[in-house]
Amino acid sequence: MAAAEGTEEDDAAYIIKEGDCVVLKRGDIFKALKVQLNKKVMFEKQWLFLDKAVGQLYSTAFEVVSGGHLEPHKAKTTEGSADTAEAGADNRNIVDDGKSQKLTRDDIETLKEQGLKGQDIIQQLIDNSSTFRDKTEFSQQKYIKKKKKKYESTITVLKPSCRILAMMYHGREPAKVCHLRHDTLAQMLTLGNIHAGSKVLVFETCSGLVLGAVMERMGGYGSVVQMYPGGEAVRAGVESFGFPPHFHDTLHEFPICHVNALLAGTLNTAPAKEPEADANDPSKAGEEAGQTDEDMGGGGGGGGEGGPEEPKMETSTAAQDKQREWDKLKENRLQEKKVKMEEKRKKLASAAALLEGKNADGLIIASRFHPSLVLLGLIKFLAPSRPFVVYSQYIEPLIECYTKLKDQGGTVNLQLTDSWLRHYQVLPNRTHPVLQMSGGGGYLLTGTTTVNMRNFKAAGAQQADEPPAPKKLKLSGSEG
Amino acid sequence: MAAAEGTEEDDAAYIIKEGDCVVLKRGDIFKALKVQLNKKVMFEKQWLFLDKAVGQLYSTAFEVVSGGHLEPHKAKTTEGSADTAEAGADNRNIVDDGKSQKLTRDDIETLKEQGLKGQDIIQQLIDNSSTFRDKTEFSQQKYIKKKKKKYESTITVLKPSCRILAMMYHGREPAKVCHLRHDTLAQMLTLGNIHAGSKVLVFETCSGLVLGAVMERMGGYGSVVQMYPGGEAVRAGVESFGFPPHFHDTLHEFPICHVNALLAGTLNTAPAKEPEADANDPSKAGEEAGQTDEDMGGGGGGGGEGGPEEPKMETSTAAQDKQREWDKLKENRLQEKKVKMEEKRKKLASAAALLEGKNADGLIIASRFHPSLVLLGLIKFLAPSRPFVVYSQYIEPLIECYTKLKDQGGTVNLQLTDSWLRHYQVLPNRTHPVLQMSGGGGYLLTGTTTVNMRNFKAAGAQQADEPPAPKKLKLSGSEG
Amino acid sequence: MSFVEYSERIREGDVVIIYLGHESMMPVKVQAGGKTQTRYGAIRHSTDLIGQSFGSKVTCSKGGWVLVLHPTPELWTVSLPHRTQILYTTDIATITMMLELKPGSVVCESGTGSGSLSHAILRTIAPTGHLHTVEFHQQRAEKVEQEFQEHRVDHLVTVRNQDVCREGFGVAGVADAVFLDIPSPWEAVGHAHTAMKRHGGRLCSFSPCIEQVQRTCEALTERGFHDLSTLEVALRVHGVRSVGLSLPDFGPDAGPDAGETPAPAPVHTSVAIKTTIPPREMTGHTGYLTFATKPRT
Amino acid sequence: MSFVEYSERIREGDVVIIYLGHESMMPVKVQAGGKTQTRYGAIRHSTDLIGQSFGSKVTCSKGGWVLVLHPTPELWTVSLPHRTQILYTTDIATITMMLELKPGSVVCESGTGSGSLSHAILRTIAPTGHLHTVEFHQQRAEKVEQEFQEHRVDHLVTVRNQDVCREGFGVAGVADAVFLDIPSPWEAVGHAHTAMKRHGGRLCSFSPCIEQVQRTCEALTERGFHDLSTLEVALRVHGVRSVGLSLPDFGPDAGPDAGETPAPAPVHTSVAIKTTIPPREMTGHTGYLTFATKPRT
Repeated sequence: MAAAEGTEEDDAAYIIKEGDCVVLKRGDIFKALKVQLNKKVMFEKQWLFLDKAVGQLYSTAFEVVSGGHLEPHKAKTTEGSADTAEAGADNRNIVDDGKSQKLTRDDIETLKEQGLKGQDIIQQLIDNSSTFRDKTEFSQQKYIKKKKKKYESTITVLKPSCRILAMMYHGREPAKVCHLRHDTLAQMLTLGNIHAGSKVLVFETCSGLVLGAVMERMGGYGSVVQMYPGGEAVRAGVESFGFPPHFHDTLHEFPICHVNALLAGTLNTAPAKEPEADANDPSKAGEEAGQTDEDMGGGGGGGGEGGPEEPKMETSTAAQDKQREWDKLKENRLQEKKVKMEEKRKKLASAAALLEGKNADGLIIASRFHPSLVLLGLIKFLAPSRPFVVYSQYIEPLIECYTKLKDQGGTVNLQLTDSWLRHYQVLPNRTHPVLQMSGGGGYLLTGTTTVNMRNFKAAGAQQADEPPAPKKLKLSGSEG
Repeated sequence: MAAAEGTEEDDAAYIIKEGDCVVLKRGDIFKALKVQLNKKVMFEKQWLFLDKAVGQLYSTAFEVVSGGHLEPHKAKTTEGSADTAEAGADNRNIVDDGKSQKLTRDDIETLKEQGLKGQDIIQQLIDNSSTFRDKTEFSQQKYIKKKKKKYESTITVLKPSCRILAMMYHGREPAKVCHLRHDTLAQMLTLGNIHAGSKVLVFETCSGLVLGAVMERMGGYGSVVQMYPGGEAVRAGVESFGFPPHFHDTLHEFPICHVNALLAGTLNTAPAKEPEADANDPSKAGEEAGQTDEDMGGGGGGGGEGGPEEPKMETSTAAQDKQREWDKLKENRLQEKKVKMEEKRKKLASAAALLEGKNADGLIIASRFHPSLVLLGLIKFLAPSRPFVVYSQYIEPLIECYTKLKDQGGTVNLQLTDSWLRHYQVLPNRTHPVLQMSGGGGYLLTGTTTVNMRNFKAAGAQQADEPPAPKKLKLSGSEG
Repeated sequence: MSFVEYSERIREGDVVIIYLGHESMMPVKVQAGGKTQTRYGAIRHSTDLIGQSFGSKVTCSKGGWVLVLHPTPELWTVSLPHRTQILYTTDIATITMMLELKPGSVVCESGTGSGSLSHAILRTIAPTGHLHTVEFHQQRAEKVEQEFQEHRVDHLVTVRNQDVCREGFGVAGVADAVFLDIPSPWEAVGHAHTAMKRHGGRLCSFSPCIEQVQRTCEALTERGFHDLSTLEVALRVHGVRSVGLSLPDFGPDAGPDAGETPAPAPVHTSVAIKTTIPPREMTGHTGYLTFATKPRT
Repeated sequence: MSFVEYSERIREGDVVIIYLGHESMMPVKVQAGGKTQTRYGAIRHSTDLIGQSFGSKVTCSKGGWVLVLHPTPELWTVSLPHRTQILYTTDIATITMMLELKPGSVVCESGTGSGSLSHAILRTIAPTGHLHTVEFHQQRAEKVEQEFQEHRVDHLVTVRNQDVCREGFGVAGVADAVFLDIPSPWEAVGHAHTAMKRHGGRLCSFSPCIEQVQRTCEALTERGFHDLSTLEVALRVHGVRSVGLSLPDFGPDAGPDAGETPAPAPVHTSVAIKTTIPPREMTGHTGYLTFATKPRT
């Protein structure tokens, strides 16, 4: 037996630091935020300060004590601890007279003032309930759950991950992620064969969750191009992942309003000729765009009004000073604007360079846009024999998508799916599926491109990518 | 404790008789047929005779012995008996060399010739398998299932019921029942509040399964009107239920091509005036139609060519004989046709009488027709405050149906649902959901009529039947 | 009205279902001179209900209106006063079919609980069947008996206040079907067997936990029941919606100037589709339904 | 090609996936001079495959054609030679996310089985992670090791032929995640704990039967794991269809003669809709997935 001994790990990586992106957890509720000192944050209707979490290890459970401060919780996680109480076989002896609880509200307030923690208060409530033991397991659980929500305030500080953030979004703000359920996102990443070193296109309106999930799976290797609609790429959710800075070097963005131009070879990513100014360095565009054979358009503009380090010249009068200040302000603003535009241009150029080869390795779509049009537009950038995954909250648009892909050819392995997710309570003599379950996790259309995709024929090539089925071949019933 | 002693039951009701409608069961496979003596029937690729089942009790298990004859099977049902074998923890020691079975094919044939029954042969195979005990439970079950299918031939003869016939159709010929799954049919009967004494309209193209199910729940009390499309009412499946004759008196039929005429009050169910003959008795129509205020149209035709008992007159010549024979034949045919037409007319009249009051108690639709048009056409016959249930294999037509009902008003409690059905294997240490499950059971749209339905306004009365929601009222998220 | 027979018009003494809005209903016992408060105002029974047609609109005192519906076991299930966890229509429908209930069936049930299933059984076995229902909780047994009277189905049912595990159903050899919804159904399997007809019948046991199912299946097999089948049915209610899907703007197709100036933030148009959305949360589990056949004995 | 890196063109020694039709695929090792028979005729590796682009059409000797696809763990899962029950993509996807696998993760797995999950793990943890996989069946361990070489992922994986319940994973304090797919996972929980990093990690156990889950959960709780979560994911594949719905003919609207003569059997027209149909049978259960977190120790 060849036993490889583990190297001692550096705790530093596991210590909560100021400025870290973390996720607070209480029960099944999550909240992502940045650790800031002396900042009041609201979580589950409770104000608290994260200051005392700094320096502690990730996954530490804290109790919220007076003043909203956190105090490390030495005991084991409380979850399920009160569940082991003895359960009555049935509720036959329970009379609902509202007198079963011996503790009064005042008693409870006193316990709280004494600094009793949530878990202890619940235990007190159980001990002082004359009916708890006689309740059925179902009723006991309902009781504990209700009380927990009211009195317990154990909070765990977690390192963010795709798993946690996906559960957080789906649980708290499903509309922000187009109701994408975490297990559906899991399918997307796997069916999209997302992995380090590949070049993946992402079109999403899921607050950046899908983009972040793809980046996590790429681990900082390869390139991700966010194809975005509208004026600016939206991806607040990516921040919550707390990626190391070099991850962001792998992230590119391309506004879809330039897709047609790029495909037609008419997209000019060279420095723009502006009416007021054309301060651009044509060499930089090439530098960023790297080793591409891209048509850079009509060449860059000429030199400009000098760099930001322009030497200052002193003059004597106040008026001159004022005028100068004014001029400078104006110039700075202009300069800033130019820098921004230049950055934007460079970004566009670098993304265009990645796209132009039409050799992307993966395409992930999850948005409130009509998936059919988005997919047909963006699939052109994929290399042959590469997977694509389209998510939609609704099945109807994916039916259209499926039909159009079948008609135009150039794809195989088309599959339209949905999935259901079921959680279980596993406890001695009380094992059963969790009573509430998600009603749906959305729909996925997945497939693989073929060489035909490139020589895409508008019509007449129906299902040309399916080998002709010989008579002896029994095709499965699930394909049109 | 007031113990009511059971009355001794009459075995006669539980004995299989010639002419009975029965269901054969082997494993999960069912087949409905009529018991006929000396008739070879095919079941699960096996020819057999039911003769020896006659006189036995229902639910008896039979072994198919040589010549296809049945022999009552004294042992308990074999199902699951071989499953209790000891299972290996894993397959680690199994080498698939095809040599694990010590019995040869010839050995097995010999066993069969010796009259060994299926179950015994399987036990022999297990005993002579060097690897069976080492296989995991999953592999063992797969093995037993395979062998059972091959060697076992225990057949149970069951009394038909809605439960069994619904499982039979869905399992063997789902296309014949529009893929209606048995649990979905169960929902329909309950949500439709089908019960004795009511008047229920059924529109189905499910081979009569749905109609039969409704009749079973009515127990011979009340009326069922089959609203049928096309030339003739199709309901072969009703026969399989083996209802006592009086059940059929409660069954009426009405061709939907007369729906508009009936609603317009222009349907003439009086004896038709035919060009060649008008042998009709107008009094009969009224008799059948009962206490209705129906407009019987322009009155019946006059008397006819006499009844079938017309006395014969003898003549002498052969030619005359021939002519007479010919005439008689012709006349008989005409007569038969007239009788049939008269029957049809009476049927129509009696069904029309049931419909005219527009006071039916329930409406069940399950067909390959567009449910929206069918429902909007037939819902007019329902009394207010009555349930209706529409089944469709597809969700899209029911979305349309839902939308139209919402637009026109006159209904409440609209609900569009589907359900999933999961079976479990419950065995010591081997409990889990059955690995294969049905992919879908179809969709249901259900609702309740209101008084408004009668004074149906074509448009402009949008959602007029929903009380105006006051601001404090939180409406559930699942309604548009 | 009765829960097993439809009527056209409301009479005194009827129990009617007041429909206040989607999934908001309440049962009301109609009494001459009676008055019922709703959030839309008061309903005066004598003028607003008695003599009216079921399914009518009733204008309340505050000017709002409600609908008055004929009771059915299904409307009762969604509006009854809960004294226990109750069985809902999806399970009830499955139980009714799988127990092969029909007019004339004799059924034993325990526990009666809030009577949700009992009403559905009575509807199906009327007019010639009978329900023997056993409830150990005295208050509940009394309350449900009173409801059966008010619902005019008391001639079809016998309520017994006893412990089914110890004392059984109080009948022998009469039942076509037995239904168990008790914490330890395995303790009542023998009594179920006793209650059932000699020539056989069907049994159903409802249990939330798999361990209960396992013990019950063992007890059923020991007692000679066969065709054991454990299943679950879950219902999903689809919301019908009109939703808008944005249309992507991939920019002008070609032209030499394309891309020269930054395009203004494009205005996306959208298309509307009719679709359904699932509920965020649905009932994923109520309990396991275990069915079995009692053979001829 | 490699299972963790895409290539554009096929080279000798590559493993490619031959797509023969819907859900019909086979893996082929490309060898100069090699020949593979398909039902459409033979594929000659040197001329038909080597140097071709992945995703190309290949015309076979009988004139039929197939597609040659770049291998992925997902295509491998549907085309690999089964030596055991395998894990499928739906479970694999869930496991990968819930174990928080990513480039650099160190993972322990047992049993290796046919290597379906192993390939997916390797794809996700490359280029800097490592998989320690333990398989007690010697032939299988050898076979899968050979496949890892052919798939050019052997540098990322260590295969051990031993009994995980007795001998553990052969590593200590290194794993970010552990996956168990063995008949008695509770016996390996201690070894899993040993294999995991001091600061914690995630564990997943796959078991078909609930009793296995119950024992495993007990063992996990005893060993100090927390956040236990047992779940199932089932995938439903929808068939896209154009179906016709008949239109009912309710007959002529009015007219005094309506109904006078029996109407001829009406000719029903129909409308076509695009819809989906579910599969008649789907995989409703593969196994329960139990996840847990190992806390810092």
